Amino acid sequence: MTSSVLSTLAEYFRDVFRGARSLFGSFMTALPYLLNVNSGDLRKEVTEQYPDPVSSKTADDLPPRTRGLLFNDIDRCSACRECEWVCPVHCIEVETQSVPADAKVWVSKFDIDFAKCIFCGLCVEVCQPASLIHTKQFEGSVYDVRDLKKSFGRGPIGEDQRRKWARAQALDEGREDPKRGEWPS
Amino acid sequence: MSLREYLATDFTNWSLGPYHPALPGPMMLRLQLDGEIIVSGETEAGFLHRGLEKALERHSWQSSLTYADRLDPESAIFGELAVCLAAEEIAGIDVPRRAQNIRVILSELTRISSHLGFLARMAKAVGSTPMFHYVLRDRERVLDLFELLTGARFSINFLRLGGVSADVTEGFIERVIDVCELIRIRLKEYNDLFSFNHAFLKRSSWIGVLSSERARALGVTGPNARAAGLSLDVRKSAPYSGYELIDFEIPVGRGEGGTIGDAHDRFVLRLREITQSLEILKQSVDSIPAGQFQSVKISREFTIAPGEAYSRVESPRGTLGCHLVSDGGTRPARVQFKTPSTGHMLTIPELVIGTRVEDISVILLSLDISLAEFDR
Amino acid sequence: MDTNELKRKLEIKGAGSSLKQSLAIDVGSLAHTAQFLRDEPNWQMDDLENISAFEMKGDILLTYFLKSSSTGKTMVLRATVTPKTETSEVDAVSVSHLWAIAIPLEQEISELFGVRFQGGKTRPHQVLPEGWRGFPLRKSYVFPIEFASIKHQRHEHE
Amino acid sequence: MITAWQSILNLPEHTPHAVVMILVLIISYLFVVLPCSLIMAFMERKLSADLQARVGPNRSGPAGFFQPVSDALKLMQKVDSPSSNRAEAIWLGIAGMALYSTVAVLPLGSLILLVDTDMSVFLPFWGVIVLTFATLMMGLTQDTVSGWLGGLRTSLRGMAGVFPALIAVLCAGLPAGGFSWSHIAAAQSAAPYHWTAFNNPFGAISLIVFLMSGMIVLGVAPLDGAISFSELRGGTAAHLSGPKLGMFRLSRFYGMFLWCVMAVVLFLGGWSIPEGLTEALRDSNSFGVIVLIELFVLLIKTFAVMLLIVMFSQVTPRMRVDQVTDLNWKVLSPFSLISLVGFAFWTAWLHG
Repeated sequence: MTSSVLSTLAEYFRDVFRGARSLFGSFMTALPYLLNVNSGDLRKEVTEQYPDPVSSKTADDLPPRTRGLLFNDIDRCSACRECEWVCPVHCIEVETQSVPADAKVWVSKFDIDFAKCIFCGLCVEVCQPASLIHTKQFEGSVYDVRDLKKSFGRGPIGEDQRRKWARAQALDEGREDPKRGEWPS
Repeated sequence: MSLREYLATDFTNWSLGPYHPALPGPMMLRLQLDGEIIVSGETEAGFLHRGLEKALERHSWQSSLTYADRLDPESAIFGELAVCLAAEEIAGIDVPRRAQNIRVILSELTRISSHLGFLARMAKAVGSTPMFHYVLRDRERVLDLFELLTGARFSINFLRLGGVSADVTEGFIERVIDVCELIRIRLKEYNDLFSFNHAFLKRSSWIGVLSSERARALGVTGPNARAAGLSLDVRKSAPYSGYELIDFEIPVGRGEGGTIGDAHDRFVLRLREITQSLEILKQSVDSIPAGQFQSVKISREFTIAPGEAYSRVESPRGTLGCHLVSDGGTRPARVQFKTPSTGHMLTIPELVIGTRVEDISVILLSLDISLAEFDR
Repeated sequence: MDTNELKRKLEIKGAGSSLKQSLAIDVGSLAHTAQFLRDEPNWQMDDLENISAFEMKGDILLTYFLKSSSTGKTMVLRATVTPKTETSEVDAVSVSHLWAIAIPLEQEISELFGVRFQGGKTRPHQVLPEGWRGFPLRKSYVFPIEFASIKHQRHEHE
Repeated sequence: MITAWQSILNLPEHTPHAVVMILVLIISYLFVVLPCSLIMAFMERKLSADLQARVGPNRSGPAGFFQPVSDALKLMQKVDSPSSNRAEAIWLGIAGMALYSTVAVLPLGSLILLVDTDMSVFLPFWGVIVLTFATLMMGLTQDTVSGWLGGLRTSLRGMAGVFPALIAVLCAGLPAGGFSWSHIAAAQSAAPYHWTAFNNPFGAISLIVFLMSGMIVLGVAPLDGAISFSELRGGTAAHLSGPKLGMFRLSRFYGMFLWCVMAVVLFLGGWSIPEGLTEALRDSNSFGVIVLIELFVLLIKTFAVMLLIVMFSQVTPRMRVDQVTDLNWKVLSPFSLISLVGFAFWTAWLHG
């Protein structure tokens, strides 16, 4: 009987000692954080206070391949609609208008609905003329979800554009006097 | 009403969820309590069903991978890898060595990031906020690597049929080695601060004991099964994507804190798995071969020959199986995922019986269940 | 299918890791075959890895992936059930009394494919909301315009 | 003591004693207790942030110093939760009253000893026991599971923690030969080896027991299983909001301040400053300066003790309630009894 009492007593004190030792061990591990002693950047505060550019990442600190908000350079866009087809969430809408044969394609509507976009990067990968790219911008908050639909298209063809084409075509067919409309020298 | 009826006591019915800080995700947990002791528990899920498998059937082969990486948001690459391996097996596409190596690197980095998420949740469940913040701070370094290589932090959408979508930039290899060194130092700090802390031992050892027989009977795989003593690991039993060239050993539960298969064993096992992943990363980063990173250019009319395949992948939560059927069209005919969380959810009613109300969060979070993966 | 005919068929097929060596059996004898494979000493398929279902031209194929933990061999059982109409349920045999993991797998298939497993412990709707008509994973499934008076503005892009 | 205060506040000669005491009570509450509770709240938040590699509050006031004030103001203007019934409000009031009644007994300096009876050391414990009982009843009146379990656990823990604390107080009272604050303060002079904690081998044990049992009674971080947020969402405080939640939180910090002050006075020499200094000041009857110096010495020690408690409570994970009561009955109580026996022999041997 005595051996069992002694062993339980020994176990009791060992348990108390182990508790105290691990309490002290954890305390010493956390102490350097309190005193920031010789820890270089191992133990510095890591809170990023967002709008302040010094302590938090801004657009240009992000790595080159970051998939941020999209931007389409409409002049290079050939309206091949590959991006519209491959997009998993169908958030790109492209519409073109008919133009005279030799003129460049007129992309009247190129809308990306950033409410649906999941920034997967497939459209950028598929775009041959590389006009659709990921910018490193990430601040896309708006008050009304309808404003999330950004449009990059050229809009419907205006009257003066039609007149320009008509004049260009007339020049090709020789019906037009090239000098008309210029200031007399 | 006789006195006996009047004084009769009954169990308290308490249903937790769908949102509750003690639960690993949106699920219901219907408990019968006798005071503080739990008499019986029953789970109900289905709150995160997004119809992923139906969506995969309606999209082309290219964009199906984007949906596959949303199977388990915390370890995105394993959904993609499962679908890629199955599709490549059907279509007979062979993946260049360099792409396989990049896939192994990304898998091990995701495993580390998912296990760090597990450590943070366990620390929060037990109430040690310093450990919680240290772990999340170190996970940021791993997520920076993902952003550097793929452009996104969690849903990286980086794998393509036949390889990866972009090559590894030069600075990436050095950064991976630096992060490995940093995490090795941090692991030592976690052990000093938290893993064998007496109070944490008391909260998690002998709690939620999962024996190896019950683990096998309920179809539990992955770290939870290894902590129970079964050494099941797909990377060893059916190696894929170049794992046969890497030598690493599978850590099995030793039951230092209490017994084999308790919550503390599962916690410490994941720490060992992080060290093992660091080993694998070191070997695969040193031996990355030159060469092509993608063997197939996918256009709009890309189709895969009719056929079916079943691929197994070792995800941080267990064995993830993907049964892919193709009927020769431009879209997968059927994609079915067998997720490890299915088995883990079955163990909850058994592990919860007889424990106290305060132990629920420790048991549930020690199983590392992802509800997004369970409901699909 | 009695046991010796099953034995003869098994010898020919043999177990294979890939799907090609799958053993096609009819639904009725599914539970009996599974019981046999699990308890037979030289097979010992004691681990059900996955039950997956997919629809091929109107009939639903149930695939059972078996694995034996001792010998490491894997085995695939294939059963076919054909529902009468596109929206009617169809019956199959449950194996949840052999493997516990079968319960959630069968629950999901019964809800999304409309395959009723006899003797299974499937609960009412777990994944789909109550009162949801139709089985979503069938090829013939048409998305409802609205459910419980909530409109789905899904404009189709096919 | 009364004449000293009349000269400090230059009140007319014949003001009744009661008025002077009430004035001192109000002054000590407004200028000592309230600011110290707020300072403690700020220190705990800033300290735990520093420990966790975070910046912590830095928006309101220099380095976020007025964060507790802005928290209190924010809580004041929040609407009270509709579900709280009247009984809960009553019991919360009783809990607050029990706790704040100990202000009169607070030993803040030789001149601020308003109630200096022979039993004045035990009076704060009376306040703490009523606080525990009131929290239990508040929990039981809320018909939510977290309220019930939280209330039962708080009473379980509160009642348990008081026993080793009382034994530790006995240890401190033995060498002083009496249980009034003035006796105990007189027994310990400014030099550390005269403090109760260090002038005999058992002093340190009883100090640690006293602090830990305080953490158990008041529910400080690692031992607050009763109101832990992980599964009971705050226990009895789950349904408090607005001013009630503010009062609940402030009373927790005041409880910690009270317990640290008692620990310092009982074991760490309280407000004792070198004899020569008090004599000189008393002769030139500048009592105001005495009060300030004594208060300064006392508060420095209190904040040091409180810093240690916060450090230890941040670092260890939370324990279950049954483990808290096990710790209390199986570890703290035996050790406090051993130190009581030790103190008895030591004082008998010293004075024998």
